[in-house]
Amino acid sequence: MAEVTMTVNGERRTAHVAPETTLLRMLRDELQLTGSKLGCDVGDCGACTVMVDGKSVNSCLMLAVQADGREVLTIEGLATKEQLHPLQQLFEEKGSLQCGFCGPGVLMSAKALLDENPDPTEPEIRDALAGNLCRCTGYTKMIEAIQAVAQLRHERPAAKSVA
Amino acid sequence: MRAFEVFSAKDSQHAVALLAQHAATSKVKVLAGGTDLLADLKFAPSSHAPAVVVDISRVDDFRGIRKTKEGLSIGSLVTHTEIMNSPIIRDLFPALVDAAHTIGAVQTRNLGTLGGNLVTAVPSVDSGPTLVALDAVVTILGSGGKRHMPLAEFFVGPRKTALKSDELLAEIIIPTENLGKPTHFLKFGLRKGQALALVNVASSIWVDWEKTTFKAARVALGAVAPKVIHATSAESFLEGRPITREAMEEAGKLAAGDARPISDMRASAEYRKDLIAVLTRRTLEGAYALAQAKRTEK
Amino acid sequence: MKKRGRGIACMWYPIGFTVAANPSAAVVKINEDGTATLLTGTVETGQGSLTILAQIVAQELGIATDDVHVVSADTDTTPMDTGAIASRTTYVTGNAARLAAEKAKQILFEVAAPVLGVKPSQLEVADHKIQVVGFPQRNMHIGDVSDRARGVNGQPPIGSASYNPATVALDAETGQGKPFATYVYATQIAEVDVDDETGEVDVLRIVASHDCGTPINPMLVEGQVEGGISMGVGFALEEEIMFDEHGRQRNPNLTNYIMPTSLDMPKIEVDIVDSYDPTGPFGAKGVGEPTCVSTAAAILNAIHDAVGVRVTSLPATAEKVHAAIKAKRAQEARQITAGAA
Amino acid sequence: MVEKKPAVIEKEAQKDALELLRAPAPAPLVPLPIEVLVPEARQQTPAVRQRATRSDARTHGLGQTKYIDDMYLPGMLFAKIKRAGVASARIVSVDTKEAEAMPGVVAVITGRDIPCNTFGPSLKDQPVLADERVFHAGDGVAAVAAVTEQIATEALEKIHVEYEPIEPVLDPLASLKLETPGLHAPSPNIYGHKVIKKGDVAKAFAESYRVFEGSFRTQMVEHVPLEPHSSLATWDPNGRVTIYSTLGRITLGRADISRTLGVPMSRVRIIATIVGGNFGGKNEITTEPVVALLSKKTGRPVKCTFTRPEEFMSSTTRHPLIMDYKTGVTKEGRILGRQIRLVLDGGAYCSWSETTLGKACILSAGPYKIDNLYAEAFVVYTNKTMTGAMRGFGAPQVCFAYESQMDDMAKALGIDPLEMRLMNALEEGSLSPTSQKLHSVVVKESLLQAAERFGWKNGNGSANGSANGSRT
Repeated sequence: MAEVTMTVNGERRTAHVAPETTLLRMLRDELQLTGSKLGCDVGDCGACTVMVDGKSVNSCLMLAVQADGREVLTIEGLATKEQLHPLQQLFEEKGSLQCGFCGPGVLMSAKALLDENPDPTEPEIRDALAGNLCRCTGYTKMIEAIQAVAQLRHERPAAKSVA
Repeated sequence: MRAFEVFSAKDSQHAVALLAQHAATSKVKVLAGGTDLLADLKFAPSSHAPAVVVDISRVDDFRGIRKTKEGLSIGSLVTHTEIMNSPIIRDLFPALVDAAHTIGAVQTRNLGTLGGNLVTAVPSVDSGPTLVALDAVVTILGSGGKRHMPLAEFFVGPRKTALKSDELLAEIIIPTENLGKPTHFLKFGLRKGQALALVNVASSIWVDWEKTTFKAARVALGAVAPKVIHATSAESFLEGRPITREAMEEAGKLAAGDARPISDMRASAEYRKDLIAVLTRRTLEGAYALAQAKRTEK
Repeated sequence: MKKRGRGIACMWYPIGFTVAANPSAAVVKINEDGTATLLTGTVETGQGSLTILAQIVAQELGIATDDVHVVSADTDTTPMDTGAIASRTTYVTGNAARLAAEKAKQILFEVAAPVLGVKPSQLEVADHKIQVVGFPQRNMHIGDVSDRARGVNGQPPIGSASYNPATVALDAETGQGKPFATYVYATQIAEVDVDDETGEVDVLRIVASHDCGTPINPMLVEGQVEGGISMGVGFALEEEIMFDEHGRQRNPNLTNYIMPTSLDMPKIEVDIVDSYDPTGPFGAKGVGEPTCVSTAAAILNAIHDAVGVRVTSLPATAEKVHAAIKAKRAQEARQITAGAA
Repeated sequence: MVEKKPAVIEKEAQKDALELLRAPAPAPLVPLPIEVLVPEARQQTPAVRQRATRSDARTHGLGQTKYIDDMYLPGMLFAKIKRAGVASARIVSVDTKEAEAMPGVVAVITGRDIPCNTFGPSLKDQPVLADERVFHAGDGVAAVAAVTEQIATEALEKIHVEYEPIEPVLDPLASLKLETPGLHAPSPNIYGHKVIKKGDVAKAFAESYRVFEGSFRTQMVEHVPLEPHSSLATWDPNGRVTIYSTLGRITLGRADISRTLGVPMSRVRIIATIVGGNFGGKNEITTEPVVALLSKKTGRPVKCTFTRPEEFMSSTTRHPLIMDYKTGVTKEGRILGRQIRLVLDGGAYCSWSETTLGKACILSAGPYKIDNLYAEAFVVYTNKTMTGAMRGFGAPQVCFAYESQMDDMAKALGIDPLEMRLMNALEEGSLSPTSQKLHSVVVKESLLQAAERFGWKNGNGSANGSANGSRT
């Protein structure tokens, strides 16, 4: 067994896992963070997307031991107790999610995109979501919501620093 | 996944030592970005499962993109995202940026490494053709020390490289004489996002501007032979030939002749040959357009 | 070279099962504060049916969507429902839910009528109130009426109902009859670019004009259409389960089963056709399945328009389109030769 | 007094600043409140036609929606199902001893352990786990419950099944001609047949200006819900089982589960949480009886979630169709008669084939006024993945055929495709192929609205131009 310590959603978390445990399994089984989903387990669907040290990754394609000492952000860390993240707010308002299973991964990909590129073009948004398969929505209302969040930053420059 | 032990290497020497230590007695796999390895291991039968995984993802001396006296050195652990964001690569080899961009999606590009991609040595390896077209050389590190070889020879066959069981791919070098060589890469997949290549082609050319002829033209083909290959008849045809659409068209046909594709569930061999002809011409057009643009810049 | 083309396709699609009974039952309870609870045996599988049902019940009771809580999909606690299938939830379960709400509402009318000094038949609901038709200022808050129903009349306002679409069995020999209660209609138009050297098809734009009767929730209708189109794009161009000669699947994974990613989807423009079905809840029919019906046909017609080839088997992969273009050129060449001779 | 006040404030401000310096770094700025500028649609009356947000939108966005695979009960075991991997065979023997002996394996069952091993929405031709005969490669033959998913998966390799292979039938046209007995003897191989007959097609063709013929084919596709099938069973001491399931139809699912388990319906409770996508693929039971039996055998809750490959191989798919169309038209483009023959590849089991057959046949004429029609449809068994309910029940397939032919006819007659459709479209009060008088018919309205939005009459989309994006 390997001891893995990482910062998850701002908190230090430690778990003892078998060496072959993926980050996704550790998050779901050990830390009870079931927001990240297992849809294919081989990196095709993106439902397991989380951020590690600020970059979006497929948590099913990373061993937990590889994330040792790193900073992990999952869907559970996107909102504060007081406030939804603007992406969550706009996804809700625009009806961007239907069955919702791909949602946590899509939101993390969108968050990673906006962190790097606060004002993305539509093709850039499509490129950023290409690793997240969705069968319900045709991606249309997700893209609209991400554009709306970007637009929000124009209207409220202060929002830039938080998303 | 089936149980295995993980040994994490601190640096390249440690990585080689771990490999040498475990390869003798157990089935060992090397973990870099993990995007190919872990996907492979998830549904692997017991006969394919490794007992030991050597994790080299924290080996910092395999990172970094820098100019050296040999040329441009790209560490094997450089991720596809890092290639896309590298100012020096964007400036010298936009084709490498394009090639990296066609790999997987953002998440896999953030994890996946150039070295890891090359070491898979699948015939459709997306990083392969551009580097082969640029006569890239690889540095291999093992218990016996360092050795170099052309990338084209590093690929031995489908999923086979020249690496010995105690060796690692350390870096990829694009030789000095090819720095800034106009290159163009095209991949044709079954869809736009997360596409696997039916074929991929890269062409690099120098232009003799006095005669407007091709010089040192290289055409590399992926997914149409057991490994990435040079389209040698196309290359020799182009040498010294005036740059015309007809010449590029003819080179395309020759390249299609050089290809030895198979038919599989993704496409027939015949279609792959047709694509090679078209894509070769288009990469030559692209490389020439880039050459012209670079010349105007100066 | 890229060749631009456009293609149109329209369709019709029924709501509910073919002749076979496919009932839904529902229970509506109006709470003492004027909110309501709907019990339904249908399942939320992503379409948004629970939201639609809440809107239907809310409409019937004159309250807001947020005021209706939906309890669903538990065989111990919810009434029988044929389920999330056959684009039937809005129409069949919706009708059942509306009828159940109407029955519960009737109890409120009977409680409010003597207080407001009118007959129950003279009452209506509007904006959380029960009011006299034609005299909206004579009203009571629905919560007050509901609380009174419980506390004074001793008759908690609960309604239950079921609904089964009206059909007539088909004649065994000729197939004549009335297999479905109602149908929806739609048209989609696709715009594509076809690379005439590689056969690659880029779907650039899809315009979709769908009938669903009254759109209970236009946002969710759009979502259904957009999602259905993505399934249609995959059906048209990419998706196929392949088998080896032994009958085993060759591509049972998302690596080699090619479904559309965000980069493969075109710009989608959705219009909802003005329509009203008197047999549906508030004129609604349904929208789930029909959204994916005409997409492939529209795209294949657009390919035909762009490069003049008719691909007769799906999916129209780049390879298939390329082969058709090659065959067409070879034929044209033969005709020229034949004409010259 | 007046002058003193600012001084105090300044002093306090200084104190605040000092305290601030000593304080730990402030927490990151929380997002600004997003003002909802329009009143929230969910709170509006009347409720119908409101763009109300979904009741599950917030939990979805927060990652708090609990799907079955997110549920863990105390002591829960994980089940995995061994798949046949051969398309057609007789099962000679199933040896589970080695798997049962593995540490961590708690129970193993085979097809012989299923109390009533047949189910299906119309024909009861499907086993929970194959016992004597394998009809497609995705058939389950045994199941394991273990303390971890990994152990359960590894145990599958230790189950040894001996098969006697039978030549599989893969081509539906070959299956159509197959001599009886068919695959599921004594049942016939053509397990569904439907005819819609109206008017006189031969006469209509004779009177037609031209008769067009075309043959079209479609492929097998998968629903690909992002959430794989999953179920979790747990028994209480009164002999009552609760099954959490991804079923989209719990009432009929309960009937099948009760039947296969041989337990009264009153002792079966099915709870479907929010399901992560259905599209028709989750309309019949899959793993539910398996987890229920394993749970009964072990006395512990048991969960089984499909792997992605199982999702493809062991759930239903869309019927491939072979469609022959023959249509007679006037010079002006009016359709006089149409003859259609549909062959549906029905896969290994009936599932929802009867419904698909019926809808495909009824809808195959298209949304057009056709007085003379003969449509005939067959569905046949093959040894391929079972085909069943999928969004559209045969409609996307026949629409591809009738709308492709419509364009071919319009082109040959020199008529604009939009005009040709408008000329033939169903109208209010039109009679359907089954002579049903139709109401609320808006084919023409939808055609005109789409054409208007697209700019059809302005020639949009017909000019050559460069693309916005490309795969190359």
